[in-house]
Amino acid sequence: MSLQVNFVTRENVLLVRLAGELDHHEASRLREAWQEQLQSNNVGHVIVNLEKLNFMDSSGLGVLLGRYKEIQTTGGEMVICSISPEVKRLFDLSGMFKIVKLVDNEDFALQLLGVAS
Amino acid sequence: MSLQVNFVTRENVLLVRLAGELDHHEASRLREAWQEQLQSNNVGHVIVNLEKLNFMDSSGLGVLLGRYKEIQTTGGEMVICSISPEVKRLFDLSGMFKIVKLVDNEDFALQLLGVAS
Amino acid sequence: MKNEMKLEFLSISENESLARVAVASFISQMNPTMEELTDIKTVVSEAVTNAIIHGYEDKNEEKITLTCKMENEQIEIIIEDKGIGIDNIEVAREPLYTSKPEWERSGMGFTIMENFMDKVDITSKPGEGTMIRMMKQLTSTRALCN
Amino acid sequence: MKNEMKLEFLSISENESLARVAVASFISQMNPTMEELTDIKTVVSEAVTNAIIHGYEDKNEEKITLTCKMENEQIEIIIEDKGIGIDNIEVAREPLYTSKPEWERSGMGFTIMENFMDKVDITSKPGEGTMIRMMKQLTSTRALCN
Ligand SMILES: Nc1ncnc2c1ncn2[C@@H]1O[C@H](COP(=O)(O)OP(=O)(O)O)[C@@H](O)[C@H]1O
Ligand SMILES: Nc1ncnc2c1ncn2[C@@H]1O[C@H](COP(=O)(O)OP(=O)(O)O)[C@@H](O)[C@H]1O
Repeated sequence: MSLQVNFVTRENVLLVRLAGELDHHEASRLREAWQEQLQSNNVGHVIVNLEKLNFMDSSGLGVLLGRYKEIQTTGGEMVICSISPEVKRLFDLSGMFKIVKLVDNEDFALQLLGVAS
Repeated sequence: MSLQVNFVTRENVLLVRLAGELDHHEASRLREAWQEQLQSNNVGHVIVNLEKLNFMDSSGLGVLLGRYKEIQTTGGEMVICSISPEVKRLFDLSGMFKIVKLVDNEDFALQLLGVAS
Repeated sequence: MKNEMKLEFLSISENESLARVAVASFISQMNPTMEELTDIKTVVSEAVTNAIIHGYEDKNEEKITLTCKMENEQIEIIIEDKGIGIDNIEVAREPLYTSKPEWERSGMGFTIMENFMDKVDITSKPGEGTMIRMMKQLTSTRALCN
Repeated sequence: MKNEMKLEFLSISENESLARVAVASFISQMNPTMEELTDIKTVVSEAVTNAIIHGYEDKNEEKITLTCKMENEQIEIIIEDKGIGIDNIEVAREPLYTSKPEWERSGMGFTIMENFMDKVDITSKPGEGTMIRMMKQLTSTRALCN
């Protein structure tokens, strides 16, 4: 069960949907694809939808933090949505929610970032 | 993923539905439950529905052959239905279809044994 | 891609599925077809079951070793026990032969291994144990599609 | 129920999921809760990843050993490498500490292991390798329900 990644752009927001398992093996592939999206699309903010992510470890946290730092330099925000209780425990432990926002679903996340749906 | 077993009696036919994985570990438990059903219900024939069986090895063949021999002594028949291509290869290899009948689904199996549906 | 694993576990029947799951996860790295994956899970199940019931005669605290190597699309699987061994390997290989008919064994284990794998070597010494070595070449076209 | 397994594999990142899958299959015999299963998969992933990237500094042909024992509802997991070892274990254990920030490591590995398991022992010698030993007691009530 590997990682499936889906990128969608909505106005100035990059939507990243992750499914499967995100570990160190998948992390570098994800980072590269994500960085390419950030460079080729003129987006300010990022929404990460974790609804279908069954597994994540601290390597996943590292990739998310890395992208957060990238968009933060230009004033962008990161919003996480549809997180499972298991993955949420990891985020809680690492204090991620001090820097990124958590909402229930993609619609809320888009609203929060001012994208009309 | 262990084995789930479901027994149903229809007139003089015992319907055995198997789901999950049937290996040597599960085989002895299956044999005991099956023998109990044959003893406590007055059935002549057996239908084995393998639709939801994902895995089977030669230990499974052993249990089926054992039950076939039991009912055969009183003139009973065994019909297999809804078999997957993977499990079918095992049956083909072992010549099982020389002694038990194979049909597409439970309805055909019941018809074959003269049970009104 | 080259990879190698070795799994050692106790001779209890609960570990039959552990052996299948570990090998399936390992082999999946090569992107096998569903049929290839099922074949390999089946032969691992056969050889591990044999080690438990024949090799160790159902004794619970003995050790079974499963080694799996892959290089290119070639898979090598070795299953070893230090159990009673096989007296007559030729007879053991015969379809429907079993030394334990009273346990409802079908005698099809070795036949299945030989049919599902490209090559099956049996090395055994009475009183010392048994080693089953199986080889299979995956259909390389699949690997190219990815 | 008592059981034991040992899995040895090469230090390549593909084997991180192999390690998780094998331990999950093994632990499942004890009927853990979903949360317990996820916790254990996560800590195995952390320790195996550390062995690959820190212990062996991404060298591909080295060996990692994963031992897993269970007795009653007590689980013991040991992950070992023969890599570079850890200079200062106390510093390494600190939340957010990482020696590889340039690789986007979060420095949360040990913190996660300590939070998800009952006990985490680190034994390490620079130049010789690292052994992580983790213990967890499963909620025994589940086992009684079955
Ligand atoms: N690991 C082993 N140790 C000792 N004897 C074995 C082993 N594997 C197979 N055998 C012998 O070979 C016979 C044939 O094996 P197999 O074809 O798998 O059929 P089955 O397991 O149904 O008996 C067994 O009945 C047993 O006598
Ligand atoms: N197996 C190991 N071999 C050598 N060093 C290790 C090992 N495991 C952990 N370390 C050291 O401990 C530090 C902290 O580890 P950890 O908390 O898992 O964070 P991270 O992996 O994100 O760096 C690592 O950065 C590394 O310096």
